[in-house]
Amino acid sequence: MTLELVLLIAAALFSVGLYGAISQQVVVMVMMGLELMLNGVILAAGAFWWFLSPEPTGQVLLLVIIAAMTVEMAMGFAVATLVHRVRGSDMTDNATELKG
Amino acid sequence: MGSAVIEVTPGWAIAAAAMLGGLVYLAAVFNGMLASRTVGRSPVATLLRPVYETARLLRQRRRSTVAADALLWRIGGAGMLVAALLKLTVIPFGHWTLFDFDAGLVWFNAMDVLVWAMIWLVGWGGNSAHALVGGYRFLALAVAYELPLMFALIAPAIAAESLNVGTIIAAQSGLWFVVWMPFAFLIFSVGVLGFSVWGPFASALGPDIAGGAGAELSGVDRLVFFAGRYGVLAAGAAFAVPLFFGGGSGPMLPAWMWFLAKTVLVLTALIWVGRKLPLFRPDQFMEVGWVLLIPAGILQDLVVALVVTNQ
Amino acid sequence: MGVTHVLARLAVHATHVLLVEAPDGWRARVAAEQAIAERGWRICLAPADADVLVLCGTPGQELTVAVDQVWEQLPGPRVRVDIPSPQDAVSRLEEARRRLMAVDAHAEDARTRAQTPRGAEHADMDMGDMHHGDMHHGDMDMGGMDMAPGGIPLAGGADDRDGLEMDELTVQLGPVLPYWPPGVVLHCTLNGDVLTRAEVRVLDAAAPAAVNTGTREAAARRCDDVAALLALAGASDLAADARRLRNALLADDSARNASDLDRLERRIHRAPLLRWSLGRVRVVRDPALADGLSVGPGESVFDRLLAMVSTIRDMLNDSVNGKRDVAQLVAAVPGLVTGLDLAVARLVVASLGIPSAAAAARVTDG
Amino acid sequence: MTLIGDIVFWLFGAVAVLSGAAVFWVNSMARATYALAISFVAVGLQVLMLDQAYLGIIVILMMVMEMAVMAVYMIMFMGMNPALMPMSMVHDKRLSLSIAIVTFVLLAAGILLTAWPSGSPPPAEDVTVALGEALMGSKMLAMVVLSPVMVATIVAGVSLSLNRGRYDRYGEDLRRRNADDPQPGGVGR
Repeated sequence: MTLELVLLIAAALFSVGLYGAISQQVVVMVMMGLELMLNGVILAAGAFWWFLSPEPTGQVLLLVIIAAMTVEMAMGFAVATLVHRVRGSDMTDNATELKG
Repeated sequence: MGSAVIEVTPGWAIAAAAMLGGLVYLAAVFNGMLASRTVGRSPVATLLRPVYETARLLRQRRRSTVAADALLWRIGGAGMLVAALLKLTVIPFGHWTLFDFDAGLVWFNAMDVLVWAMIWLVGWGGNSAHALVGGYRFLALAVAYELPLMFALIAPAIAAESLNVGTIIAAQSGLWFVVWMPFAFLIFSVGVLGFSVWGPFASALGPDIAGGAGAELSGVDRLVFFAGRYGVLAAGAAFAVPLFFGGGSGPMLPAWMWFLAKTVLVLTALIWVGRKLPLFRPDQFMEVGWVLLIPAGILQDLVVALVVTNQ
Repeated sequence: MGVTHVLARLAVHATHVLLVEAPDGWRARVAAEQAIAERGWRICLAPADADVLVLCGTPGQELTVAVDQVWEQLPGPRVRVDIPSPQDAVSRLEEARRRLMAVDAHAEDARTRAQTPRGAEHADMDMGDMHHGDMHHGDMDMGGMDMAPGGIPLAGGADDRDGLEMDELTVQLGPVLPYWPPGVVLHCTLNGDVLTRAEVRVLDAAAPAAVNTGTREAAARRCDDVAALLALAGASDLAADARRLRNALLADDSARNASDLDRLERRIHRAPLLRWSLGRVRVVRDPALADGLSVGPGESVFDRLLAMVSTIRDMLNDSVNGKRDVAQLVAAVPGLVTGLDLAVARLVVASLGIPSAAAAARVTDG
Repeated sequence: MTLIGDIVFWLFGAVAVLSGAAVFWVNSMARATYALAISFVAVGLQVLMLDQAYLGIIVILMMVMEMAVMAVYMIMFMGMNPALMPMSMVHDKRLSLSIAIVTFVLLAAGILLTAWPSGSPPPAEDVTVALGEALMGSKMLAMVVLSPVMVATIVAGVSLSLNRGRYDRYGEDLRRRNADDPQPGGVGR
């Protein structure tokens, strides 16, 4: 097992997530794409820690990523609810019209 | 303070599964006895009842519903038993444990979160309104019991300065944690009843929605799901022993016997209490969980932390 | 003897029975419940869990159709028996036991019955199967998709009570539903588990057998309503107490009655969690709906429970008065339950005590 | 790491990527959500195998919880019965796919061409303790920042999605003794 191979898995996860994040119309599905991208980042961070610098700093970074994910998710749910309440729709395409 | 347990080879997992089976049988018999007593029948007749019930469900055909999501349905039905077995891996049986894990406490917590997914999947998969309402109810209750449960789990970890279950046992050589952190134990018990959908938390399987999440289960599916539910309850009771009752410590008898005796005691107490209480509706209990139990859990943690730092 | 026979022999000790009560089937149901308890069998909540379907009383045409559909939902091995009158209960359950043991007949039944569950066009009477309102198209790209997979039309949306648009489910409560007034059907629209619209209907213009008020049977029926409410609230031990009291009342065991009634009342008073659970749920939230329900303004489900228990005593002392108009009671149900979630709605309906009121009202009509 | 350990690790990797792809492949929203949950569980187990016990388990714990809630959101907001209805709600599928593939190729090239320093071996002492001590010691700033952010998220999330505020519940002057709710809660707040 080498660092490169683990990072390739992480890159694959990131790319699949990216595909989802830009191709999906529904807010919740876009969030799932973002989550998948962060999933790849978690794996990469874990691998860096293990292969390169086994000191607590790397783990703290991982913890921060996880925290960022929860914040993203909670705000995403709240905004999805708000958009749904205001517009009766949850499509990102419709949400762009809101800014006008 | 070192760990008080020895890790055994994975082959012993079969013994652990057998022990879980025994506890499930015991729990089902005890619950059946309490039920018979209320209808004025002899409790002795229920000793073989789980055998009859198993035979009945093995004989019964699996039934499906219109446009059921069979894959998710089956995963949810079998998942409870899997979650119970995975919980058991970090629970020391006297001196022996299958998995002497750094973060055993968090492992247990992660496994009871699996139950969230399982109950909801069972409710969803059957494509039936009553079952889905059961799934929703469970998630609403889960949001209310899980956070207090997490705070309750942290209290013994703070006192032992470790997330390792063996170390937590070792830290109780002087005094059992249940004595000086009773609120943590109470909230933990609420959590155990919650994640095993038992007693006051059974509204996801309630009579008002014709059995709720389990309404459409039949045959083997039903057998595995309800055995898993007892299994999760038994695993929760077994985890209370290393966490609050000093694990296998006790005079005279070997550690594993003490562990079993304490587990059975906690298990029967949970079953008995569960039958005595009315259902908590999610809309009521959510407020209790967030307004009362979470602050109580935080205060308990604070007290424990103050005691530990001033020692 | 093969494995199947051994299983059948063991399984029959733990038979689960689904009880269906026709409007005139109250006494038959109580007799069936007693006989089931004596055998050590269990009463179950849903057809998926049932081995035996028992129809108590004589059903009208609409109920027959509904029961036929529920019969199709039993997984099998399955047996169906009718208990038209209370004295049949023991013999018919014995017959059910015998037929459950007939392994070959069940293999035959499994071969010949419909192999796939039936679609939504039949689902109107199902206990739980949902079907959805019309689909709204929105802006989604759904070219060429089947708009009614599995024969089930897709859900439409409507605002829930918080003003959030959510899917609607059309669900029917009754006639085959435990602890639900027999013969009454509530067609409801659910957002999640909140009832947003409801319509009530009485099947077959059903009317229960007449019972004179002031008799033990009238008291027993009231007691049975108490048991149903307690069971819905999850107080299973108290519900069992209430059922025991009901049986004693029917058996004319006067010495036990008074003390059992006192004991039940005491235990309900001493159940703080039950009071907490039911005491904050008001039965009538809109005073305009209170007319003719004999439910006081601000009365909670717990108050209703206590009132029902105390009317049992009044009925025994023959001092009951103020008959209630059942048609009005039933008609008020949709107004009372709209905006509540399913659990609270069931409690509110049970707290009205419709079954016993219906039996009592029948005497004055006839 | 042993050979079996390696094989298990790759297996988890394959599960993570495949179930991640399944999120946008399957045509049921419940399945999509739980496919994502499986992807997270697999990555959590991988992190666990990379000796970061606490973080690996935390990933599993949080993401299963999150996906259980997510599934409800999916069903609430999609306006149709997702178990039954095949869904295709993508725009610019081809463009998205090519962007994703190009990204992967670039990342892979970067990963393979970079001369990674040969790292030090993983530490022998308790990793979880080290993390805890770092958080409460040298890296305390991270925790100090995260905590208020979390609290702010809870408050902001609730107030964004809420329909009824305290003025609806307690009246214009907040004098009402009991909140006016459709159904009362268990404490009476």
